[in-house]
Amino acid sequence: MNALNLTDIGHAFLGRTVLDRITLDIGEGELVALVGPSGCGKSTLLHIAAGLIDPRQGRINRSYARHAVVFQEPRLLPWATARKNIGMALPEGLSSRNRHSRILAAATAAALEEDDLDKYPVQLSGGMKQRTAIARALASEADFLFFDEPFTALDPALRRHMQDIVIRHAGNGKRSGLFITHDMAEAVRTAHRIVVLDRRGNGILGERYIPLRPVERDDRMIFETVQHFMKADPLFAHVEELDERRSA
Amino acid sequence: MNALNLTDIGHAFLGRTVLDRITLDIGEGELVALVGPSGCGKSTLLHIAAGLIDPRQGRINRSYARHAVVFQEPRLLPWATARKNIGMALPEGLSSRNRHSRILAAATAAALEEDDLDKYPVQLSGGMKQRTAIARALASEADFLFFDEPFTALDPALRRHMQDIVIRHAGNGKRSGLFITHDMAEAVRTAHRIVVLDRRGNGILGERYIPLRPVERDDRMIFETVQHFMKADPLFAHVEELDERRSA
Amino acid sequence: ATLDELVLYGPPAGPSITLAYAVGAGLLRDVAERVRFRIWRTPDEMRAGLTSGTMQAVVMPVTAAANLSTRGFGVKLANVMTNGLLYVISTNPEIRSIADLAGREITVPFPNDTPELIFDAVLAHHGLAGKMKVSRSGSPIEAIQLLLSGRIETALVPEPAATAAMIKASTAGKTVHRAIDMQKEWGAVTGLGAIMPQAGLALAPAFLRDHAERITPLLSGLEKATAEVIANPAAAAGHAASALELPWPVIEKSVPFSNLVATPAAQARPEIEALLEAIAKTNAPMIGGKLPGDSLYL
Amino acid sequence: MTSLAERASRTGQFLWSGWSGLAGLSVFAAVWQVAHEAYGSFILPSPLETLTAAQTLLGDVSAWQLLLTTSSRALSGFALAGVIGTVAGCIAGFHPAILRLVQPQITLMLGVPPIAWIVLLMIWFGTGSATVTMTAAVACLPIVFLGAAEGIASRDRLLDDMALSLGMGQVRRFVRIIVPQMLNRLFPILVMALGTAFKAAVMAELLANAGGIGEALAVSRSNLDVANALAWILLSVSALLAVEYGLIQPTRSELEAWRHAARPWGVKR
Amino acid sequence: MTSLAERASRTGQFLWSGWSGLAGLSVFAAVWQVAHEAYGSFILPSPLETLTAAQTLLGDVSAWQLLLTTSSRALSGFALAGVIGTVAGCIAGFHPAILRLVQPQITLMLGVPPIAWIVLLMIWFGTGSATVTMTAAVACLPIVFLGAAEGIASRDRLLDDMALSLGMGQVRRFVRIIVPQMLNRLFPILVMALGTAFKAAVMAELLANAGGIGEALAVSRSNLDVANALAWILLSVSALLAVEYGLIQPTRSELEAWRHAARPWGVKR
Ligand SMILES: Nc1ncnc2c1ncn2[C@@H]1O[C@H](COP(=O)(O)OP(=O)(O)OP(=O)(O)O)[C@@H](O)[C@H]1O
Ligand SMILES: Nc1ncnc2c1ncn2[C@@H]1O[C@H](COP(=O)(O)OP(=O)(O)OP(=O)(O)O)[C@@H](O)[C@H]1O
Ligand SMILES: [Mg+2]
Ligand SMILES: [Mg+2]
Repeated sequence: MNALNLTDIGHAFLGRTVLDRITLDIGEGELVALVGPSGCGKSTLLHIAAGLIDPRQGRINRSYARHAVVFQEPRLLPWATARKNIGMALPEGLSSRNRHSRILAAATAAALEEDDLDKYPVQLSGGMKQRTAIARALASEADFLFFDEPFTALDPALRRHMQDIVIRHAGNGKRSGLFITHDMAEAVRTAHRIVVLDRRGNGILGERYIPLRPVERDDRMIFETVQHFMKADPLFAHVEELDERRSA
Repeated sequence: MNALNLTDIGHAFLGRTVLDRITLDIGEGELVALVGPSGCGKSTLLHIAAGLIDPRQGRINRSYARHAVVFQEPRLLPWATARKNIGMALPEGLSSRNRHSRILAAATAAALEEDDLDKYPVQLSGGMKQRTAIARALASEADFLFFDEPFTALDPALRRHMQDIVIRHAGNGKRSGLFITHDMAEAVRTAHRIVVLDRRGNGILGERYIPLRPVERDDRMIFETVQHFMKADPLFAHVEELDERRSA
Repeated sequence: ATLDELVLYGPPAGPSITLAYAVGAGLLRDVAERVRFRIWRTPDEMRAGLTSGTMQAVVMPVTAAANLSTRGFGVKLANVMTNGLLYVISTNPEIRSIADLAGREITVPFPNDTPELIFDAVLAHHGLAGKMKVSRSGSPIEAIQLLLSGRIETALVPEPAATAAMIKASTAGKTVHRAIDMQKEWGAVTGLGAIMPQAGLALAPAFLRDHAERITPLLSGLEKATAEVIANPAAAAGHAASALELPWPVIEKSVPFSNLVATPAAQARPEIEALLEAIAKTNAPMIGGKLPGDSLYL
Repeated sequence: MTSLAERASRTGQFLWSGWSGLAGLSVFAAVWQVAHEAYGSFILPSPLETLTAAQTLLGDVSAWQLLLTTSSRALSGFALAGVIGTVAGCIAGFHPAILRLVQPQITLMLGVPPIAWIVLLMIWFGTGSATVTMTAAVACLPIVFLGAAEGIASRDRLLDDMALSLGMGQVRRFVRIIVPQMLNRLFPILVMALGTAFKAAVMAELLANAGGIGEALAVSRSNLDVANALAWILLSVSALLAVEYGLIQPTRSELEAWRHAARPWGVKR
Repeated sequence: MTSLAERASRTGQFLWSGWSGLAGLSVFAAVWQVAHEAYGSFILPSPLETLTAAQTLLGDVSAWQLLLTTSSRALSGFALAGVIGTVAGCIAGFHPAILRLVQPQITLMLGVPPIAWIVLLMIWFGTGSATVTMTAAVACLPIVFLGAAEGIASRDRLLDDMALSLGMGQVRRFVRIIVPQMLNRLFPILVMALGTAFKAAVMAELLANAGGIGEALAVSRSNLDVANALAWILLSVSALLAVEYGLIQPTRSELEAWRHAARPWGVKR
């Protein structure tokens, strides 16, 4: 059974069509990476899938219980400390001790230090804001995670660490996710399948399954797969080449 | 002569020391990449260098005429269209025709399409916002450019394209820049020199000159340099390894 | 019908001294079990009181009574309680008569209301219209403030404000003197004597209907009270000071100049009509557009 | 082209808002009618009576003059307070120390009824336009001041830095970056200030006998001519509504065009 | 711990703001003294005379009672308007159609002087506390309403989406995400509303002869006791200042603690 079915989705902003005839199924326990050039409608599709935008047409079918979203911007409450921002995701009725430990667990997973938790968003660095937003999504313990370019402000070490968390999230076969990224290596490292969106949102161009389970992939395999996709696979041509895109 | 001298810079926010004894010189025509783990104080240092924060101690010496900054967030005026946002950087007294053509040139350089220019920031995708901010900086035709993780929201093709623009900016030997990035390949591709900041902002850990002029580097050379830095150079250990960092 | 309680309403001015005294001295015991006196300050209060029925017997300007009557409100004027309390006061001792005002400035409160209209009529009578500067102030208070601070010289004010101004001035070491008695001037205009029936007791239709038998004791009580007040202003002031919320010396000293009377309305009809006609000439809406008929007079 | 179409759509939207405003007013008129029927003309004349009275008044040129007088006084007071309040508010917004210094005085201006100082105004300016204008200005000033100060103080400082980094001069930075943010806060408050200015002007005319609608109102009141009094108030409110919907709201919707862009159809709240 | 230290620093800051407020008031008193010397006691008693008169008044228990009466009327009016205005404003903020429908009525409430309808209140509620409270409430209501509506309408919708994506229920979303943003806009406006409530209460007492400071003021005026009249006004303003600095401002600075975090020393404006 699929965790999420998007059938024939179409959307337009103020008359300008952004998405057209998009059909995408995400299986249970599957992590799908969505790639496509900037401005092609990835975020819009994610918002539609997460129920934040009503699409102009098409059907959405969700069979998971709860989801959480890491948005492209951190979207933190400016008046609340990082701790409170993370706590937002927790259910109301939690005991304060339970609450504290879940916040701390999520923060640690996102490599936030204890004394950063008492800072307000304005006091956080760009990467810390992003990690707070990630921690908030992790704290919710949702079984479907939407990620919209979540690790762009992180250094390579943190990025790898966070990717591992995502891999583990989907690793037990129960939880799924949709992962938007521009970093092909990241997509190849974490996802079961890469889906490429048309540069005008005009349907899904195609998809590629990545061999092996994510935990089993090593750096060399990832590098070579990326090289192959970028250099040899026509599906990725317009992601990789600006000239290709212009002539299209 | 150096374009920018930072001597013995130190800064603290609300009593918490963020930067300490940072000395950094950037030569004329030089592009320096600044790397370091998230939250180590890179943005703060850039703000100090650009004169937006008064440091607690240290001296700053600038010998260039004008600078422009691409911030970590786009910082667009929400009430102005992309066109007007880019136009912000132009001097007041420009003829409207001149103005138009300079805006268009900057937008084209940043791969923005004509009809995106009439959108308000809320209507732009994450990558478009970032490109508008870049176009704004480019339009100012400043001779020193500060970049704070400028290409994080761009797809590989655009990213390469924008990197080429940066390389060309510093290519004629007159203009310089400071470039913060987490992407080692980006740093190796564009910069003359990579400077590594301590993970607690406690001085500059070290620096590495990259061989060849940026325009002369090819993908293989870049890949191998990055591999060497990451795997073999102890200077980058704490950027690359989370465990390394924790034990530090 | 028995009347458990009657509340008499009046403005904080001369005629209310009589009311307050009558209540305080127990002269109205025949009228109702309990009689109280309360002041009203704004036309809004009066409007609300009459409409909601809380006000049954109200001292009001004769013009207001006429207005209500011509509008078919059923209000009747029972008596006239003052024969006028308008005075010109001045810090300039040279001003003694209307003629002295020529070429000077005078401040008049309540534009388009009785004081200004009377004053205009008097000026016209003397042929002085347009030969002096008449400026206006909202209420007598502002006029007196300006007078005492030396900004203006002459003002037309009613009692007890005139007396209050004079007392206040003397404590500040200045002299304000009562320059012109407008009642006398008015008498010269009308030829009916120094009588300017400014205010009287008006009775609401409900009172007239339900308690007609109480009117006679009420009026005779007021007549008696008037005589006693005039005879002994100090005693009257003792009763009225707290009710009117005015200092008792002001009340005591203003009694002789307030021309307090208790003339039955029907008897004062010629003087009332002379006044109303003069007003109707320039501001007919003030009395409801036309002269009231018999129905105004009890 | 697009801008023309946009403007047309905005004008349409504006007319539509005027139309639904009228609908709202007729609900109000219905409530008024009910109250009239409960209490009679002496307390509250019916809307129709009032309209008729207003029409009769307007048949006379002098009524138009009074209306013009009061409106122009209220508007000059509003403009005066607008200018001074905005300037002072901007300064206070930039310097919290000044704001702290001035705040109690603002409270004072807000909380002290005009009768306390109208005599002073009458001395300084006589019983004429100037007194009324000043009273209206004093009534609006604290409102505008607080709005402007708040607008400046709550600005997005990141944008300031951005402008600074582009080497924009102080004046340009102020005009281009800060003023739009301030106006965004100030405009709803200007609506309040305008209403307050009209109210204060009418009350000042009433208190100081300074002509205009206020004095006409005072005369109608002392004549117990309630229909006329209400008609005068109706006229002053109509003038107020005309100014608000003819001036403030269009300017505002012009300035906030970008907000509409943020709310396309199909986006869930 | 940190929170304790922070609170202490905030209290310190608040006291400091009170202190500089006092400094501001003494500048005001100096101007007052100059005006007094120019026009004399009949127009404007000196600050000292007024203070003495106020002290004498306060020697009497009844003055405290009057002060209490008026303050409690003004505060209940304020509270009433605060509750109704905030609720109605929130609804209108969420539904622009309702805002359009109600906007002219708000203008009406703002622009119609109380003398137009105080008679109605006197008939409905008699000449007592209720009339005064209602007048104060009517005066504040449009201000609070516009503030709340603006606060809701200008909220950051991205945060709404964020909350929605976390599966927060409507109530929780409203309380946690929207209310803090609204309060940020509403608080400076509550300061205006509070001042307006006090002014309106005093004026209503004066108009309706309904006791309290307003009536005492009318009596002092008709007694030509200008110093006393001013003393009464001084007392009412003191009550207003006490409420503002004792209640509104502390609550506000509590809610806006995060703003201070954004402005550490050393950061250029
Ligand atoms: N306005 C501020 N007030 C208090 N602390 C701040 C403020 N700005 C930054 N900091 C702190 O300074 C430190 C460095 O922040 P900075 O933004 O310079 O990091 P960075 O190196 O740019 O990180 P990133 O790569 O995540 O953007 C962080 O610990 C941050 O919490
Ligand atoms: N609220 C909006 N109103 C109008 N147009 C919009 C709106 N949001 C997005 N768009 C348009 O929809 C298109 C797709 O935007 P979207 O944010 O989905 O792109 P994206 O694929 O996420 O790009 P990026 O990789 O740069 O984040 C863009 O052309 C954008 O201008
Ligand atoms: Mg996106
Ligand atoms: Mg940074």
